[in-house]
Amino acid sequence: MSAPLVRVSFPSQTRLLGLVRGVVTEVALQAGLEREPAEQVALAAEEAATNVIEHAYAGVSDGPVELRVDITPGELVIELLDQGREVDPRAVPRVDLERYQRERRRGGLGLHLMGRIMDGVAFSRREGCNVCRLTRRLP
Amino acid sequence: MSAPLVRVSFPSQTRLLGLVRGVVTEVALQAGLEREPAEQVALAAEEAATNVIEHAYAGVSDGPVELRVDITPGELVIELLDQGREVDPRAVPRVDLERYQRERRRGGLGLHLMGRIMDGVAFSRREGCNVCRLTRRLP
Amino acid sequence: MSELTVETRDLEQVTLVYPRGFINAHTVRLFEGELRRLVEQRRLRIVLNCADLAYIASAGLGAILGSIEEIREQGGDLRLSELNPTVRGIFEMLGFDRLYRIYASEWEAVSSFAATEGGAGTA
Amino acid sequence: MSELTVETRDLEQVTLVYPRGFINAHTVRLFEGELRRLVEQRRLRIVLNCADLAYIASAGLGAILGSIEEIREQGGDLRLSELNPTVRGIFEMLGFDRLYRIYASEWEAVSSFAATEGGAGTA
Ligand SMILES: Nc1ncnc2c1ncn2[C@@H]1O[C@H](COP(=O)(O)OP(=O)(O)O)[C@@H](O)[C@H]1O
Ligand SMILES: Nc1ncnc2c1ncn2[C@@H]1O[C@H](COP(=O)(O)OP(=O)(O)O)[C@@H](O)[C@H]1O
Repeated sequence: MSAPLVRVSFPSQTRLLGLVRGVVTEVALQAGLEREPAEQVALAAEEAATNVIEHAYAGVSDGPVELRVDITPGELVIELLDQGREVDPRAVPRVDLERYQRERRRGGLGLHLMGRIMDGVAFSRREGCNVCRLTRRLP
Repeated sequence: MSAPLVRVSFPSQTRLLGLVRGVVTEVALQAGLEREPAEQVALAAEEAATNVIEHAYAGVSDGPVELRVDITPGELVIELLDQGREVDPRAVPRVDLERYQRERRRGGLGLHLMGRIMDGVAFSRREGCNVCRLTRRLP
Repeated sequence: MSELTVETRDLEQVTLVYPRGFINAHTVRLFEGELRRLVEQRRLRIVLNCADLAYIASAGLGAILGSIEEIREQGGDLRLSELNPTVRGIFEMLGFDRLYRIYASEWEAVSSFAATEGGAGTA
Repeated sequence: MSELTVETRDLEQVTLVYPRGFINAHTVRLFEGELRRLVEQRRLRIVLNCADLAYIASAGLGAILGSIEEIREQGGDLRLSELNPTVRGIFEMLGFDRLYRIYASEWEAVSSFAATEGGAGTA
């Protein structure tokens, strides 16, 4: 993603999650998604941003976060970049809802949702940043 | 505005005006404005962005635009930056609605609205960019 | 996604116009085109029902201003109903409430044309 | 601006909970606190009326999951009503519709407790 359509920079504060949601909804609608899928994609982006704030930056309220949204011919591409703690996506647990409930566990739902909503969810490192890349095929 | 809370980069396309509106509404609400004034401030920002797209970049659809929104102790500060045609704000006309209607003129309403909604509207040049700075006192 | 749709409906001598969505620089051409079409068809008693108009930017206000004189010169008028608080606020901010008749309900706006026999002129 | 408010109201043996706004990582503590308070007060027949819930992120879903077992162990249940399509879609995506009883109306959700005498267990 060299020059994405829209780029938003903001600090790692949960009060700005609504902003992520709003931006992604708007661009998803422009990309041709209907209202409901657009809102789902926005939720996936919000989950990714939440993880950046809560895990990569755990506790820090001024960590720089960048949201990039692009419309390519066949896909909506959303990237979240941060300079926080390095993520090992393989360490990320899978969810078993029934067990989850029984054992009163918390967490894991966000990634699960992202996986259900998006066609692609990929974590990588790029120039010292964590990159979470979400893709959704366009109609 | 050295490091604004939120920074959004996008190309000079009117289809992205809704994005400007959404971002500014969200931050204005976070700044403590009620829904209606927040939406008015968002309209003022949209008018400024519209002018950048239609006048500074007249016709160009990939001119870089940057929206910056910041919450300072007493003020909400919104800036729009572009690298388009230089603006001479003194050349900008005042509106007389009755005459306007009689003479079937168009234009001038946007700046008029910006002036009614915001506490401050200022145009300047900064590092080769046009800067439109809108401020609104916070409650 | 449709950012703006504009339906029209004739009720007796009055044409109801229903913009749904928002009118800004991006969508104003559609709105303006509808107004122009009504003027060409001499459907000049117009009620703009704004119940589903989320917001209107200066481009939309300019489109209204730009057609009103022609409508009134030909004996018609454009009146408004059911503005939401944000849209109403914008109208008042620009003094549009002095230039246009604004009604709480569509019914009142439609009836107002019967009361004034054609309805030219401001309120 | 209030991003989330949570009102509760008792109706016979049932406690109605009305989240208004959205539940995400930013607002979840308030919601979680309300659920915890109900459990402490042993108000365990809970209907979460989602009519004014604009959306719920995983943090909110986690808060529901995190309290349900305790509620059910003590003979109560948490049931839901009036989910908007987006919220309903999220629930279904996670299989929450298999774990929780979801009703179209508040009335049906409330009555369901009378029908099952206490109402422990999933649907
Ligand atoms: N961006 C991230 N940086 C570091 N760790 C992460 C990140 N995203 C997810 N994780 C890890 O994966 C786990 C599951 O994430 P998620 O499904 O979103 O649930 P939750 O955030 O509620 O725990 C987290 O608890 C965390 O340990
Ligand atoms: N960012 C800008 N760059 C160049 N010219 C501008 C800019 N903003 C406003 N102007 C000038 O001021 C005039 C009035 O602007 P405005 O009140 O927004 O109405 P409109 O854009 O509908 O003409 C414009 O027609 C234009 O000539």
